[in-house]
Amino acid sequence: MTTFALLLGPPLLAALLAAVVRPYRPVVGWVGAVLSLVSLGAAVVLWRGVLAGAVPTSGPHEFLRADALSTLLAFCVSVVGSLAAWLGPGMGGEDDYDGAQARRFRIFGSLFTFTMMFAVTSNNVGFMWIAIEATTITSALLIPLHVTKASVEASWKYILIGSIGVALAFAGTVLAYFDFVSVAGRQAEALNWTVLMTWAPRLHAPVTQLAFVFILIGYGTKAGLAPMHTWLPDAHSEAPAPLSAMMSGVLLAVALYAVIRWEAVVNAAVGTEFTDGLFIVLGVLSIAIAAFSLVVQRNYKRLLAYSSIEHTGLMCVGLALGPLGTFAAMLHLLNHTLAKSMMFFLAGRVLHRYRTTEIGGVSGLLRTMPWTGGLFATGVLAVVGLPPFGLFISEFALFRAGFGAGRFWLMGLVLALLAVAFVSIIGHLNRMLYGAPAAGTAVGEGSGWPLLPLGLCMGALVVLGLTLPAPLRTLLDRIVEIAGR
Amino acid sequence: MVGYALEATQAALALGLAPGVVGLIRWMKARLQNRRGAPVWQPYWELAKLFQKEVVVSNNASWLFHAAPFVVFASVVTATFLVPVLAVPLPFDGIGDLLVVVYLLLLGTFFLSLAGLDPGSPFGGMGASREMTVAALAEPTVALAIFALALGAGSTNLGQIVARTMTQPGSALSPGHLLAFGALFIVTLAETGRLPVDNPATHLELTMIHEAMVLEYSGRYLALIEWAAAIKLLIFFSLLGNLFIPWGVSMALTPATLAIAAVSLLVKVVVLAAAVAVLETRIAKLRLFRVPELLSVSFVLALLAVTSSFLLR
Amino acid sequence: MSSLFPQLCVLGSSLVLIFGLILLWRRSVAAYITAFRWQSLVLSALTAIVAYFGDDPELYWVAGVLVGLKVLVIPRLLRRMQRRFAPERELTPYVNTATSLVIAGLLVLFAYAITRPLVALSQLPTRAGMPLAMGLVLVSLFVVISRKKALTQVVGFLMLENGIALLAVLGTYGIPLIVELGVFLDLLMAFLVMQIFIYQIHETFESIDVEQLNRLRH
Amino acid sequence: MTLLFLLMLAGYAFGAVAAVLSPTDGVARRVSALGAVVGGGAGLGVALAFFALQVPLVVEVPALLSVADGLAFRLDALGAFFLALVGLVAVPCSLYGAGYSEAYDGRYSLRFLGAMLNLFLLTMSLVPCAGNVLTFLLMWEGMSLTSYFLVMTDTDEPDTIQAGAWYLAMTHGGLALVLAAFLLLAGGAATTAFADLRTAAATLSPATRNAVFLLAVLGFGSKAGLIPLHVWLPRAHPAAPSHVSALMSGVMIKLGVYGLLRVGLDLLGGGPAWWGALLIVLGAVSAVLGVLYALMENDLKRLLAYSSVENIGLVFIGVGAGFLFLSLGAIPAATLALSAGLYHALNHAAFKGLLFLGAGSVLHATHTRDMNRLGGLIRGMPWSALFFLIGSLAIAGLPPLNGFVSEWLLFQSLLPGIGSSATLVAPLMTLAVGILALTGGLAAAGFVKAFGITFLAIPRSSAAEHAHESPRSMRVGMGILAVACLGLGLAAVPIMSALGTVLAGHAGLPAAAPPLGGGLSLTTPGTFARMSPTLVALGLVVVTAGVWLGVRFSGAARGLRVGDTWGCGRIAQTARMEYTSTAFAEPLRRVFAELYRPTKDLSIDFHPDSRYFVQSIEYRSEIVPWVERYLYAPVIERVERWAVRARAIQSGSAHAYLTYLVIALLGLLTILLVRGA
Repeated sequence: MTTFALLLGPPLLAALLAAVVRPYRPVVGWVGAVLSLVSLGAAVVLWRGVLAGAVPTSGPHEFLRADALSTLLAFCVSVVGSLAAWLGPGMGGEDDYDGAQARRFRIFGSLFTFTMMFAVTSNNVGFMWIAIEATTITSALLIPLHVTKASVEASWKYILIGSIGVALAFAGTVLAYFDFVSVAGRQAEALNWTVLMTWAPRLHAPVTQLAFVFILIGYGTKAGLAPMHTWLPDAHSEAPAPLSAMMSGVLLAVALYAVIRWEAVVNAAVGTEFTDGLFIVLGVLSIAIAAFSLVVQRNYKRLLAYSSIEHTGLMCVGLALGPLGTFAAMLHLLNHTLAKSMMFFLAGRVLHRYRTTEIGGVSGLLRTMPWTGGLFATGVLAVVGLPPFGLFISEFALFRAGFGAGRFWLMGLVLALLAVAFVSIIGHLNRMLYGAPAAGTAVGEGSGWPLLPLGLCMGALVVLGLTLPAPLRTLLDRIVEIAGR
Repeated sequence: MVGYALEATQAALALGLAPGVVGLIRWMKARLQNRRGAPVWQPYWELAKLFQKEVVVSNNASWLFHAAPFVVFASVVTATFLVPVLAVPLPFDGIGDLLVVVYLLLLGTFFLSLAGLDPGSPFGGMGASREMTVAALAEPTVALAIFALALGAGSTNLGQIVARTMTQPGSALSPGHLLAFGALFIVTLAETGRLPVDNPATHLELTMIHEAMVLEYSGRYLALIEWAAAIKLLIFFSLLGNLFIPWGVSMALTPATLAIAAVSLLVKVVVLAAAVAVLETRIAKLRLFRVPELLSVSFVLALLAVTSSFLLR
Repeated sequence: MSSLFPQLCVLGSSLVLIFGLILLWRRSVAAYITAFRWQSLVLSALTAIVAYFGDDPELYWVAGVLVGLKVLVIPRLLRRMQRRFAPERELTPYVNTATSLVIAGLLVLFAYAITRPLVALSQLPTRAGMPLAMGLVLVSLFVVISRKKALTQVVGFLMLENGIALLAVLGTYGIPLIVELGVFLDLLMAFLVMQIFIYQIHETFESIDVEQLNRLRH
Repeated sequence: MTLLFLLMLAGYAFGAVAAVLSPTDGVARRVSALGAVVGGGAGLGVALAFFALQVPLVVEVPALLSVADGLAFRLDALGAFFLALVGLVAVPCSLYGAGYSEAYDGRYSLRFLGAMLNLFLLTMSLVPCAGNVLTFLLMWEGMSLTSYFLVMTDTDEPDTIQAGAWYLAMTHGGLALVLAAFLLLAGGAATTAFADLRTAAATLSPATRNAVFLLAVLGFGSKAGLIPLHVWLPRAHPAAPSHVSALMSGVMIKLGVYGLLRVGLDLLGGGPAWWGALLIVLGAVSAVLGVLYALMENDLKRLLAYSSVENIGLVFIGVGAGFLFLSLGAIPAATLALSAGLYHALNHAAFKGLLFLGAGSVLHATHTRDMNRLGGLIRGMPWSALFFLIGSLAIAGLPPLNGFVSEWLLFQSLLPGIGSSATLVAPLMTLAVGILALTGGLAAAGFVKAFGITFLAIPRSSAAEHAHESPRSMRVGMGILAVACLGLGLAAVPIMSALGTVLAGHAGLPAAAPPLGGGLSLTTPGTFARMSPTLVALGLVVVTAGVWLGVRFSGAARGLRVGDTWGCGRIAQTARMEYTSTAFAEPLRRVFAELYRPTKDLSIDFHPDSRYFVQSIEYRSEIVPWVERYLYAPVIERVERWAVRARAIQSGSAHAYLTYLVIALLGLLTILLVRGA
């Protein structure tokens, strides 16, 4: 109970505090930042619990529950939440936001973290849905922190497409519930995932499949799977950096989490073949569309956004590749969270300096901001899956799973698409890093301390690229079991 | 010991005979053209005279210009040790085979071309460029012709090839042999700067190759280069003569057989020289950019030679 | 008695669907709002009927909230927006009325096809309405993609929610109340945020024609 | 030996760390060179110790890379050979780099450069040591990545950025293929350790084996620079700092050969005859096209880069012949061919390293790589000229240097094939012999041009006129490699015997290979041919000395006068009258015009009053390699076309987006319906 309180409480508290204190004062930001660390600590405690074999639950009807999968996601959410709290606007340093904007960010940003955290710890799939819908609402409010035509447009598209998509997931949830009620009768805990899982083998295949299609399309929209990904490049590129980092880093993962929860149920009901097929179709489509969209991309934030679509697609394909594939996909999820949130923060720094998101407008990055540029370059190399970074390892594991499963052509296709993405991203990166900076661009790092946490992310990626710590391995192994593999 | 003596004799013979061969061809050409012509030993006088003259060197030239004549000369002389001029098996046979001979000659060409570039004269550059072009294009023919021979003999070592043809006289008239001979003959013309590839009698045409390259040389350097060119011609003649028609080459180191070998060598050289002389009077020089066509003819011949060698095996 | 309940269900569901179809052939946004209000009213009535016949008192609460939220609050807010952006009419939809209606018909047929396993599985007297609910879901989606005005799209989205709620009521006599309340809260929030954005769109673009929102591409 | 191995790691690691931490650029330059020399020397030591002791080196760290069988190094003879190759070139190049990179002081970060150089050498040394797939890939990609950063040193040149992009694209494509090859191979294996893959490979279906082989050829071929996968090479190698070019061209591309041998020969254990034939064809095409494009280059380093394509082609001819003979059961011939290929790889490392260092000295002194602006450097920089000449002689395959010996061996290794009775083998080998000879001849022409135009005659620019000799560290670096060029040729007999053991035991090759020579002579199987590189060299030296002494003391005139070059009566000889690099290659360009298809652009400006007076004539000619025009350009174009189509998806219309969503939903539902029915 305490762990859950410490996990979910801090962001809620931070939001309340920001709402209460008017006008905004930087101390609110600092308190929120410190609180975010509490959340992170709680996530670590949860993790230790999982290693010990515990699955803590809390509340009436086991309302909250944290198994290995929840723990991984809670950890990711709290890491990115902390990053956003520490590096977000309103800490008193110079940034592009005034007090009102900082206040808005602190309120809705913390609520956003809270909703995501709630989504991954809720045992009730109904509340999971509610939380995910709430993530759309809270994050959509933050996109036009600076009201511009572009940001308003992006947020409108986001909320419209996001809400409609997630509504479909609700339809799917209703259908699944219908299925459940027809088998087990009406029960108070019927929407609990644990209860669903116990009854899953007796569910009716046609209805379960129908429900899963709705759920996959619905949560897939939030996860950025093609062809429902269209809101993503707009929203991620127009959002302020901390929000982009949260959305790209964990929101996609949280949506994928919801899919995996349901996948477990469906796999138990109708076997894995059905979900495999769907995952492969949507995954490959996502990778393909992202890869080709990267080729002619002119905006570096959109570039990163498309890269997120590509990686989500990759995780999706991984989920279809048996136990090792699921293992790889989850490892990839963690790696991608670290890498992509770091990248969006760095992109924010670049934007702050160059005042443009056009790739053509940025040159000589390594000279104007050697550390940011260096970290940006390293981050891109990590994102495209080069060693010694974590994504290389998880991609390797994923491909090994694919080849091991005998899906040669699929893996060949994915490899080719990844190569296209790689070439495009690197080509664009080259143009940004080198060359002469535009006249009038200030040279030298701004305040350097925000690079410290980002450097830590990088360090973690390198560690994950070289080794797989035993706690993580155990956690991932548990997740594989949970996903019904 | 006798073997080593023979090697020395052979090299000395090649050195001594070479200018004569050049003189012989010139003389025969003159006779064929109804001129009296200079005597056969005229080249010897020329060499002697050149050795007595001072060297004039371009102020742009580097040490390479001075070194090149020695390297060129040494490379052909080294080659004479490996070529069976009089007898087989030679003690140095195991040191190098036909390929080594070819590459030694290429070494000379390489340095001569560099020396042509060294003084910065446009003629030198022109000659070097063309010489290397011809040499490069002749190379595949040489290699394939060698392999056509080697296939029959079961070795690329010269002594082995000669011995094999001697023991199986029929093979000398096999199509492979004949075609290879034709190919190598064309290459001989190209590599030694004879018509129709190059005209050794002029250095005023813009189409010249060898002469353009050595235009800056004089005195003893020129003597070494001219002499080396003559030896190269002789090496090709003895290759043509002794590899394809090996009769007369001494298989035992007795004075009698060696004498026969010397005579037969002389006969072969005279015949080949006559063939070159006749050819040079009968045909005109090819345009430079048609030389590759000639060389590709030789390449096809060599290719056919190899093909028929392994088809008829 | 026992045959009354299923018949009421089918009638109610049909009415709900028909109010949805109004969006396809009327052009004025005001009419859409009215249609939505009536649709919600029928829906809450139907919920109450199911509560009565199915003997599920929780559903009365749901029906009450439905009335409060979807019959009173949201239509009023919608109406206010509609007045503010007065002459907004759906003049040139992407698909003309006749075609739209044909497509809607096909979608309802499709809904019948995909809900066959549901109907076959269910033992409830309400099951015959489920295809209609699914039909409403699909038709609402079609409204959202074929109509240009932001307000129309919002109404379409609300009707989509109605369709799902209808599905829940007919299929399982509603989902657990606490979840249902959460969903309503979410719905209200989503609606409010959309409203904020519509005002923002109007401010920044001086129109709420969604057509103009195409600066972000590629 | 393990100690030496750790010393190698420590040396490189020290170099990398110390370079980053050093206070000034000058210190960074020196400590990084120190680390690299120690590391390289220790690496060479490990390899030599291996050959001396014949004990396999095993270093495993299961805690790292635990996701796939841990970090594992297992050195066998094949790996040791390539490790030796790395060390051999690393030491002189690092020494050279200490002086060479002085030019970068203050312009680029030498700390970064030094660190990357050491990491590059480290990963490159570890590639042949890797004992399982992930370790291999990690090192392989580390090598690519660090070399990419090294290429991206001189980023003020616009070409560099493009070169880097090409390089990374090609190398990554290669990695994808290699990854696919390994994982396909690992399909039936318990772990991804090479030992397990070897056992599992035997159980694979022929189709899978073929697929693995093809993937490996393409993947490793792209690193090796085989045509048509070579496109990055002439771009990236010239762009890199010269000592890095030397390492890339001398060593890195050889690891492509290593990879292919590891997969094709060691893991798969050889295959059908067409594998070998394919390699021979690829090798032959690379060799001849590589040298032809080299001939047309005016950029000294690009010329060298294309020549690397040629030489890697020669190596592949040897290796391919080895595969072919192996499939035909001709074991001695296979041993000869493979050893010849490896020997040529070793030799190429020495002379191409030397040549790139020489080119670096030229660049260092004159700041240009354009041969049409060079000339006469032999006076200003005699040592560099001498070293470059030695390299040129070696690469042209002229006696008595090492290139000659390995070319001779390659010729000899093809001969048994002409005698083979298998269909198509004989014609293939015949053509290969022809190509080998043509390549040799053209290479000689190319390096007459490279050396002659660059170092001889009158300087064509003031930069060339005022060129100065390189600092000592650079000269020492070049000197070591020049000595290596001589030594590797002279020591051919012991080296070839050692190469026999490198391959022994793999793929049906006997554990004890028959010696390829004894005493001073190399002898090919069945005493087909004999040759003694040592005695040829000795002969040449003795005869040259003899000739010189003869001329000196025979009473020939000794007079020597220096005068102007004869110029048909012109007064002064200027550089503008000289043959240029372009002019030198003109005859060959005409001969191979069909292949080059040069574009010509002639524009003549006439005098405004009369068209009989010409004011200026401008002539441009450009050769776009047809591989790029017909293979890469269409692919790039197609990808871009698809990209434009993919971009249309994101049209900006929210309606369109929602339509996709609905279509996706309806589509999946329809599939469900159809499947259910």
